[in-house]
Amino acid sequence: AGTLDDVKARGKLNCGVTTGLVGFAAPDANGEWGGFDVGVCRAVAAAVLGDPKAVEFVPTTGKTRFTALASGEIDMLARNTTWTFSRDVDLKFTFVGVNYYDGQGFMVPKELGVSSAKELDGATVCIQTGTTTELNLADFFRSNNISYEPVPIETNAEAQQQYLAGACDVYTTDASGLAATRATFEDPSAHVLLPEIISKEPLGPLVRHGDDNWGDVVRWTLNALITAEELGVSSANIGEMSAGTNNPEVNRLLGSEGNLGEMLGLSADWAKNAIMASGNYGELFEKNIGENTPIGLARGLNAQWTDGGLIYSPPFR
Amino acid sequence: MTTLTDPPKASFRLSMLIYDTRYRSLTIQAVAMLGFMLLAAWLLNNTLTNLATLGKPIDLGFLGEPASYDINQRLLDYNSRDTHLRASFIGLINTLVVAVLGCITATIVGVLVGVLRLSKNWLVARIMTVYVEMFRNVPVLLWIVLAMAILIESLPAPRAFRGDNPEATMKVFDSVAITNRGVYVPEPLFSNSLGSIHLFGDSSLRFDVSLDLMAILVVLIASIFAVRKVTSRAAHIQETTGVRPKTWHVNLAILFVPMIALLAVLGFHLGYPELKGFNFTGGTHMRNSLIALWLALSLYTAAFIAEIVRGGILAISHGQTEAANALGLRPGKTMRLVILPQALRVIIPPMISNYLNLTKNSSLAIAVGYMDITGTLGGITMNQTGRELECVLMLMGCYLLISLSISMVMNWYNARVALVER
Amino acid sequence: MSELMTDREIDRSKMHVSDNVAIEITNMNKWYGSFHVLRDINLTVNEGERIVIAGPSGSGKSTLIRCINRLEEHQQGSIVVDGTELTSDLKNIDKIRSEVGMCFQHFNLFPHLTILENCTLAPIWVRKTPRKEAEETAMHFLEKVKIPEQADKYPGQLSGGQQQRVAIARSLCMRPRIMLFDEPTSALDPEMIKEVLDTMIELAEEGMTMLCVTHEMGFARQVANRVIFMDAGQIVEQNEPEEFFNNPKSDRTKLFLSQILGH
Amino acid sequence: MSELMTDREIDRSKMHVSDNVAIEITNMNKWYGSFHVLRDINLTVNEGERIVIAGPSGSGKSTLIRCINRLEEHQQGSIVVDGTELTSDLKNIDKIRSEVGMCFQHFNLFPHLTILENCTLAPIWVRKTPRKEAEETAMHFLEKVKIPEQADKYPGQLSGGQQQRVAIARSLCMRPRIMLFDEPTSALDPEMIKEVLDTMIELAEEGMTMLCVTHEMGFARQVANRVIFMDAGQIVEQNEPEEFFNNPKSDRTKLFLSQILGH
Amino acid sequence: MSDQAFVRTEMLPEKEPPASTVGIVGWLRENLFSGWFNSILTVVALGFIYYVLSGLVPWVFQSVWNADSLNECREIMTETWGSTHGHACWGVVNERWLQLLYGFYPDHLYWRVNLALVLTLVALAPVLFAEQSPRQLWYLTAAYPFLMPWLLWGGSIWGPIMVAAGFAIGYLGYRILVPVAGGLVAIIAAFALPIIWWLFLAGGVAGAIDSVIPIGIEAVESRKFGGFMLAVLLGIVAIGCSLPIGIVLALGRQSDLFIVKTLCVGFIEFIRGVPLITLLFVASLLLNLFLPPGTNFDIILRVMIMMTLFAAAYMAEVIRGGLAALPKGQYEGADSLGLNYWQAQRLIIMPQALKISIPGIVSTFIGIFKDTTLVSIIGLFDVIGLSNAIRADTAWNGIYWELFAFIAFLFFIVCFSMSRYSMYLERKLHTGH
Ligand SMILES: Nc1ncnc2c1ncn2[C@@H]1O[C@H](COP(=O)(O)OP(=O)(O)OP(=O)(O)O)[C@@H](O)[C@H]1O
Ligand SMILES: Nc1ncnc2c1ncn2[C@@H]1O[C@H](COP(=O)(O)OP(=O)(O)OP(=O)(O)O)[C@@H](O)[C@H]1O
Ligand SMILES: NC(=O)CC[C@H](N)C(=O)O
Ligand SMILES: [Mg+2]
Ligand SMILES: [Mg+2]
Repeated sequence: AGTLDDVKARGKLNCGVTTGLVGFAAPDANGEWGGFDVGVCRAVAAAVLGDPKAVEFVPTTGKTRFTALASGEIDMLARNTTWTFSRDVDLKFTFVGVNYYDGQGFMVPKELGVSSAKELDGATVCIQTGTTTELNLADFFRSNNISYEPVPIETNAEAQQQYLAGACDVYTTDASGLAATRATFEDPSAHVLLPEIISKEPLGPLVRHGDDNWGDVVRWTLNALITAEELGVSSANIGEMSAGTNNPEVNRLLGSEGNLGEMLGLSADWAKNAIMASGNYGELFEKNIGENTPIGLARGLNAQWTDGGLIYSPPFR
Repeated sequence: MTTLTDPPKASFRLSMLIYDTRYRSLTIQAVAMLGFMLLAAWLLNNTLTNLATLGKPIDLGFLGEPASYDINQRLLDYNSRDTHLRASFIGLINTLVVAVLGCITATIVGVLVGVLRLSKNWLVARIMTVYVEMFRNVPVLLWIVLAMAILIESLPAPRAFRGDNPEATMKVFDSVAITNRGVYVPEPLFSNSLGSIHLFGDSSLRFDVSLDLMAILVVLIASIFAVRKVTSRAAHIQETTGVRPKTWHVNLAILFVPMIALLAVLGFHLGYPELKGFNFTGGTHMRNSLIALWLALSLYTAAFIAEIVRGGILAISHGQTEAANALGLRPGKTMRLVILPQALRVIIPPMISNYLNLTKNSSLAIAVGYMDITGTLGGITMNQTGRELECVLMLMGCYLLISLSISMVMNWYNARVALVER
Repeated sequence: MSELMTDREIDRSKMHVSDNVAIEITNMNKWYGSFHVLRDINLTVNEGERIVIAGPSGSGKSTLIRCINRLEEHQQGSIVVDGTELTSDLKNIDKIRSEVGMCFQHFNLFPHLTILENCTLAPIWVRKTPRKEAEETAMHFLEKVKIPEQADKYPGQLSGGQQQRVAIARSLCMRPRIMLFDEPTSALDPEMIKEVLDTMIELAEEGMTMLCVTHEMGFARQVANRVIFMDAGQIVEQNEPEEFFNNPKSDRTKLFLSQILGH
Repeated sequence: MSELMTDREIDRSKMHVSDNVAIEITNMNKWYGSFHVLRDINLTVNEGERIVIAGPSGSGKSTLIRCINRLEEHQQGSIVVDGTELTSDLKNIDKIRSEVGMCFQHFNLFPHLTILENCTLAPIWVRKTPRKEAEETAMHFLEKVKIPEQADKYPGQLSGGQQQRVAIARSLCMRPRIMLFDEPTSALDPEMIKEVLDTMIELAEEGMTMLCVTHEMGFARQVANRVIFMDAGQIVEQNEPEEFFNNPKSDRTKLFLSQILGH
Repeated sequence: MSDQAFVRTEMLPEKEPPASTVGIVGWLRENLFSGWFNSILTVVALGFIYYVLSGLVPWVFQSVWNADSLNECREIMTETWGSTHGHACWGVVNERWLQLLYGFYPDHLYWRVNLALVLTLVALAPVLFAEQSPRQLWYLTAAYPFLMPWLLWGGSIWGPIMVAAGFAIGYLGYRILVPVAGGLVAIIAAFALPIIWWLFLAGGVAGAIDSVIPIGIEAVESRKFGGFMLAVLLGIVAIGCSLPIGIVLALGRQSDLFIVKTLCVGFIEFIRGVPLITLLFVASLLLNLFLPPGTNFDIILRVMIMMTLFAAAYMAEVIRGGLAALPKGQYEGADSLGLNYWQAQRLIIMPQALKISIPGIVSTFIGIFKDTTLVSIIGLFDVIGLSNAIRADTAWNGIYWELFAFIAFLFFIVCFSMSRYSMYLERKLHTGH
C-alpha cells in the first residue's frame, strides 16, 4: 500500500526532524515540538488527517536521517536537508520543494577578531558529520589552500557546547542554523557570522523515491502554504475566505471550488486544514525564525517571488 | 585369535535414517545443513530483491571514489581527495592506535589496582574497591562521554593562554600545553633525518616508513639483544659460582650509550608546541577525543583486569607463599619465582579476552568523534555514499579479523602454559 | 596404625642427643585477635632431639611450630633458635628460616616447576649455590627419599606420598639443622603414609633435630625422645614416649589417648 | 575382606538358574581408537545367573559391562540381550536399557532431585507409569534397600552407602531383568560396603540375573555361580567360585589371586 | 631424660592480649600503620579522600533543586553562594526524572511499567529462590512472557493469548500425534503447527474474537519507550529470549555432529568477534533489507532481535561452561535408565547446568544491561539518548554533570546489586556441594 494509505490507517504522520535546532525544530518544556520545519510536518498532518497534532516527531541526526527515511521509519523528512544531486539520484529520495534557501556560513567569537573565512588558517572547526557542510568545508579550505582541524560532531547541541567551551574556534553549518544557534547563547552579540557564504543549501522536505502519490501530497501541501501567502490567505482570515471568495484560485485552494483534494486522495478542505495548522508560509516564517524572533532572520532570498525572493509556487489549477 | 567376521549387514530401511544411531546423526546434520542453506538462501534472496527495488546493487566501486571529507587524527598522510578506502585504512589504524594504547594503560592500571586491592592497608584496599565497583557497574559509553565532557569543560581553551596575563600557562617548563582541544607535547625532530621509504606506491594502502624510526628501532633491538647476552652470561656465572655479578650498570650503558650516539648523529631535538594563531602549533597534538576514549576505555577495562589479577593472585593458594617463605625466599623473590609464574597462567587468558573487549569497545569512538574505523568506514563514508550493506559488512569483517587474530594468540598461549597434570 | 612400622628395625643407637640447645621457647604467648591461642609456652629442644607434638584439633600445635620459623608472629615471650632470637628483624628471620626446614600437610610443592627445580630453587636464590652444585645436592636428597627418577616430572604427575617425599627433600636441600613437620601424613592414603614415615625415620636415624606434629602414635613410640601433649594452647604434658603412652598423668591426656588408640 | 559377610546366612536354595539365555555375547571385539580393549569375548549368561567379573585394573571389565547396555558401542561380534540384538537401532537400545539396570562405582545419582524423584524419574518418563504408581513402586524398593525414611532427602544429604543403595533402588524401579554392577562398593568406606553387599545378596536371593565387577571376593564366593577373570581385554578363565579360588588354572589368575588375597 | 617430663596440673586461663594488638589501636596499627611504608600510604590515601570529598560533597549537597532552566539555576547559585562553580543544579533531574526513567511513555500509564517490573521480579522468584518460593508462582512465570509485553504495549488481550495459544497448539499436536504417527512426525508437527498458526491464523482469530469480546487496554507504541525503562526492557528481553537460543547453541557446540557444531561455533564466534555497535547498525540499517520486501517492524523490535542474538552467543558460552562442569556420570546415569537425549537434557542435565551457570548468566545480564546504552548511538532514546535530547533543549543547554551523575547512579545501583547477588550465589554454589 502507498504511504498515504499507511498514514491514514495509522492515524499519525511520522515526521523526521532534527534533534533540536531552535526555530526549526525543538521540543519545548512540555515536550511539544515547534519550529519552521515542524510547521511543515503539522501542515501535512493536517492536510492528510485533519489534525495538526497527529504527528509523531522522530528526531534524527545528520547521520541517521536518511536511513530512517529509507527504512520507512518516517514518512517524510523535514530537517533542514539540502537538496543535492546525489541525495536525489543516488540515495533515491524525492525532494518535494524548497522551504528555505540557505547557504553555509561560519560563526566565530567576536574576540578572535576574524572578519573573513579566509583568515581561518589553522583554526579548529566544529562540524556536524553526515552533512553536506562537512564536504563543503573540506572543499572550501582545500581550494583556498588553508589548513584547518575538523572536529566532527553528531548533533547541533553538542557542537554548540564545544564551540562555547572553546574546544573549537569556528562553528560552521547552514547560516540559518548558525543564526538559530546563536540566538540561544547567553550573549549572542559576542559572536559574529562571517560574511562568506560558501555554498548553496536549498533546504526542503523529502520523501522516498517511488511513491509519487505521497510525494505529491507533501509537495502540494508545501505549495499550498506558499500560495496562501501569495494570495493573502492567512490563518486569521481563512475562516471567512473559505466560505468562498471571488478569487477562483483561492477557492480552488481552499476547496470551495473544484476537486483538487479528491485528486490527491484527500478531503476537499485539505489545504485549509494545512494552512490553519500553523499559518501560511509567511506566518510560519515570521513566527519561528523571522525578524521579530530571537533568531531574527530576514526574508531575503526567502521572500515571495513577487517581493524579489525565490519562493515561488506553481499554480493551483 | 579367531578370524574376525564383519557384523551382519542389515538391509537399509528408510526408518533407519531416524532410528539408527549411525544414520541418525547424518540425518540430523543433513537437516541442519539444509535448514541453514534455506535460511541463507532466503536472506540472500530477500536482500538481493530489496537492493534491486532500492536500485542499489552491491558494488564496492564507491571505495575508489574520493572521500571528500577530512580526518583530523591521522598517522599516515591523507587529504580529502583520497579515496574512501584510504579513509577506512586511516580509520583502521586509528582503531589500532587507541586499542594498543588502551590495552597497555589498562594493564598497568589494572595490575596496580589489583595488587593494591590486596594491600594490607585497609584504606588503600577500600579505595581500590570503590574504584573497581564504580567503573565496572556503569556503562562504558557513559564513561566515554563523561571523560570527553570533563576534558572539554574543565580544561582551558587555547585562547586562555593568550594575552599578556593569561589565565592558563603551559606546564613542564613551558613544553606541554593542556587545553580542551587536547594535549600538546614536544615532538621529536631530526635535523639530519634519513628520510623515509614509501611503500605501496600511490595505492590507498600506501604508507611511509620513517628511516629514523627504523634506525632507532634497530639500535634498540640490538641493545636489548646485548643486554640479554650480558644477563645470560650473568646467569651462567651464577650457575657456576653461585654469585650473580652486578650487571645493571653495564646494561644501562649498553642501553643508553648507542642510543644517545645515534640520536646525536640524527640531530635529535624536540619541537615545542607554541601558541600561533588559533591553536598551538608544533609538538605532537593528542586530541581530546583520543584522550577521552583512551582514558575511559583503559580505566573501565582496568577495573576488570584488576579483578582478574586479584583473582589470579588469590587463586595461588596461601600455602605456596608459606612454603616459599619457609624456604627462606624473601617476598620479592617469592612473588617473582613462585607466585607470578603461576598467577600468570590464570590471569592471561581472561586478560586477553578483556583486550578483545577493549578493542571492540573502541568502536564507541563514534560518541566522541574520534575517527576510528567505525567513524570513517561505518560513519561518514557510509552516510555520504549510502552504501550501508557494503560498509557494515566490511566493518564487521575488520573487527572479526582483529578478534580472530587475538584469540589465536590466546589459544596458542593456553596450549603453551597448560600445567602438567597426572 | 602402629602396625605400619613393624617391618623395620629402628637403629636407636645413632640417634644421639647432644647437650646443645637448638630451640628455646620461653613464656611465649600468642593471640589471634583477642583469641589466646598459645599460652605461656616453655620448651627447650636439644640438638638431635626428636619431639612429637600431639593434641586435639585446634589446640595450637600448628601455630606453635609455625611460630618457630616465623610463619606466624608471637606477641610475648621469646623464641631462640640456634642462638638467634626471633624478632621482627628481617636478618634474623632469614637466618633462622635457612636453618629450619618445614614440611606441610599439603606439601605445597610449586606446581609450575619440575621436582628438580623445586629442590634447587631455594639453594640457588637464597644460598647462592651454583646451579650445578645445587642440582647435585638435590639429586642426592631425591635419592635419599627414593625418587631420583622423578626429577624431571612435575608435581602434578606424582602420587601424594611421592609429593610429600619431594617436599622433605626440598627442605633438606637447604641443609637445615632443624626440621618441622606439620601433620605430614594426614593428607595421604595408608600405603603412602608408610613411604613418608620411612623417610622420616631415616632422617631421625641420622640425628636430625625434629619437631613433628602427628597422630601416628607408632611413629612417636619408635622414634621420638619426647612426646608433647597440647590442649587449649598450652603444653599439658610432656614425657618419654613409653611413659607418655603407658602411664599418662593428666586427665586430658588420658582422654585423648583413649580416643585415638581406641580405634 | 571375606569376613564382612560371615554374619549372614545365605539362602542359596532360592537362587534358581533357569535355562533361558539372558545375555549372549559372541565374538565381540571393541577398540578405543586403535587400542584393542575387548578381544573376542564370548559369554553366555542364563537367567538367574550371578556372575562376578574380576581382573586387574585396565583389563576391560568396566568396558565389557558398559557394552552390555550400550553405554559403549562395540565394533564387531554380537551382543544379544533377552533375545534382542544390540545394534545401532535406537528402538533396540531403548528396549534393552529398560531391561538392564546399572549401578556405577560413583552412584551417579541426580543431585538436584530427591531420592524419591530419582527413583520415579525413569518409570514416569520412560515407562509412562502414572506418578502415583511410580511412587509406590519406588517406596517399595526403597524399603527393600532399607532407607524408606530418606525418600524426601537429597542425595547430597546421604552417606555413600545409602547413596549406593538408592542407586540400586533406582535401577530396580525400572523392574529390570538383569542388573549390572560396576565396582559398586569400591568408593565406599568399609562399614558402608557391608550395607551395600547385603542389599546385593538379597537381590541375588530373589533370583535376579546379575553381572558384577567387584573385588569383594567374599561376595563372589557366597553368591556367584561363576567367576570370570579378565586380563588384557580377554576372558582368561571362568569357573565356579570354589574352583576358581581354590584351584585357579591360569598363571595370571594365580598371580592376581595371590595379590588380592595376600593383603 | 625424665627430667624433662612435665605435667600441667592447673590449666592456664585465657588472657587479654597486649593492648597494642587489639581494639581500635590494634586495628589501626595492623591495618593502617604497620610499618613506615604503610603509614605513608595511609596518609596519601587520606589526602586523596579529602581532596575528592571536599570537591564532591559541596557539589552534591550545596545544590539547587528547584529551577526550570540552567540560567535560573545559575542565578540562584550566584545569589546564594556567590559563584556558580562547585554546585550542582539538580533542577534538571527534578524536572526530568520521570522522563529519564520512562522515556515518553504516557504518564497516566506509568503504573503499567511499574507493574511489569514488579511482575518481572515475582516471576523471577521461582528461578532465583527455587527453594523458598511456592510452586504456584511457576504459573505466573509461565504466563509472564505473554503478560509483560501486553502490559507494556497494551492493546487487545487476544493478541498475546493467541501467541500463547500457539504453544498450546504445538504441545497438543505433539501429544496427539505421538501415539499415532511416532515421535519424529510429532516433533515436526509440534514445530510446524504453531508457526502455521501464528503466520496465518492467529491474527484473524484474534481480530474475530476481539470484535466479539473486546478486552484490551490502551495501546502504547514502541516509539514511546525510552529512558531507563528501555534499558531494563531490552536487558530482560535479550536475556530471556537468549536463554533458550543460548542453550541450543551450547548443546550444538558440545555435540559431535560436525556440521551442527561448525554452524554453532561459527555463529558464536562471529557474534563475539564483532562489536555490539556494528550489530546495532545491522538492526537499524540492514535488518529490513534481509527480510521479505514490505516487512517493516519498528526499530525497538529490531534492536531487541539483535540484542537477543548478541546475548545468545555470550549465553551459549556461559552455559557451555555449566555443561562442562557436570560430571560425565550424570549423562551415563541418565542413559542407563533409558532416558532419551532430550529427556536426559531436560530432566537431568539442564537443571543442573543452568543452576551452575546462574552466576555467569547474571554477569552476562549485567554486561548486556550496560550495553543497552549503545542504542543511543543509533538514535533511540534510552537514558543517554534522552540526556542528549535534554541538553538540546534551550533551557538545559550546557548541563552535563548532573545528568551523567544521575544516569551513572541508576546504573550503578542496579548493576551493583546484581553483581552482589551473583557473588552471593557463587558462594552458595561453592559451599553447596
Ligand atoms: N589465622 C587465624 N586466625 C584466627 N584464628 C586462627 C587462625 N589460625 C588458627 N586459628 C585458631 O587457632 C587455634 C589453633 O589452631 P591450630 O591450627 O594451631 O590448631 P591445631 O592444633 O594445629 O589443630 P589441627 O589438629 O586441626 O591442625 C584454632 O582454634 C584455630 O581456629
Ligand atoms: N574412553 C576411553 N578412551 C580410550 N581408552 C579408554 C577409554 N576408557 C577406557 N579406556 C582404556 O581401556 C582399558 C580398559 O578400561 P576399563 O575401564 O574397562 O578397565 P577396568 O578393567 O574397568 O579397570 P578398573 O579396574 O581400573 O576399573 C584401559 O586401559 C583404559 O585405559
Ligand atoms: N546541519 C544540518 O543538520 C544540515 C546540514 C545540511 N543542510 C545538510 O543537509 O547536510
Ligand atoms: Mg594443624
Ligand atoms: Mg572399571
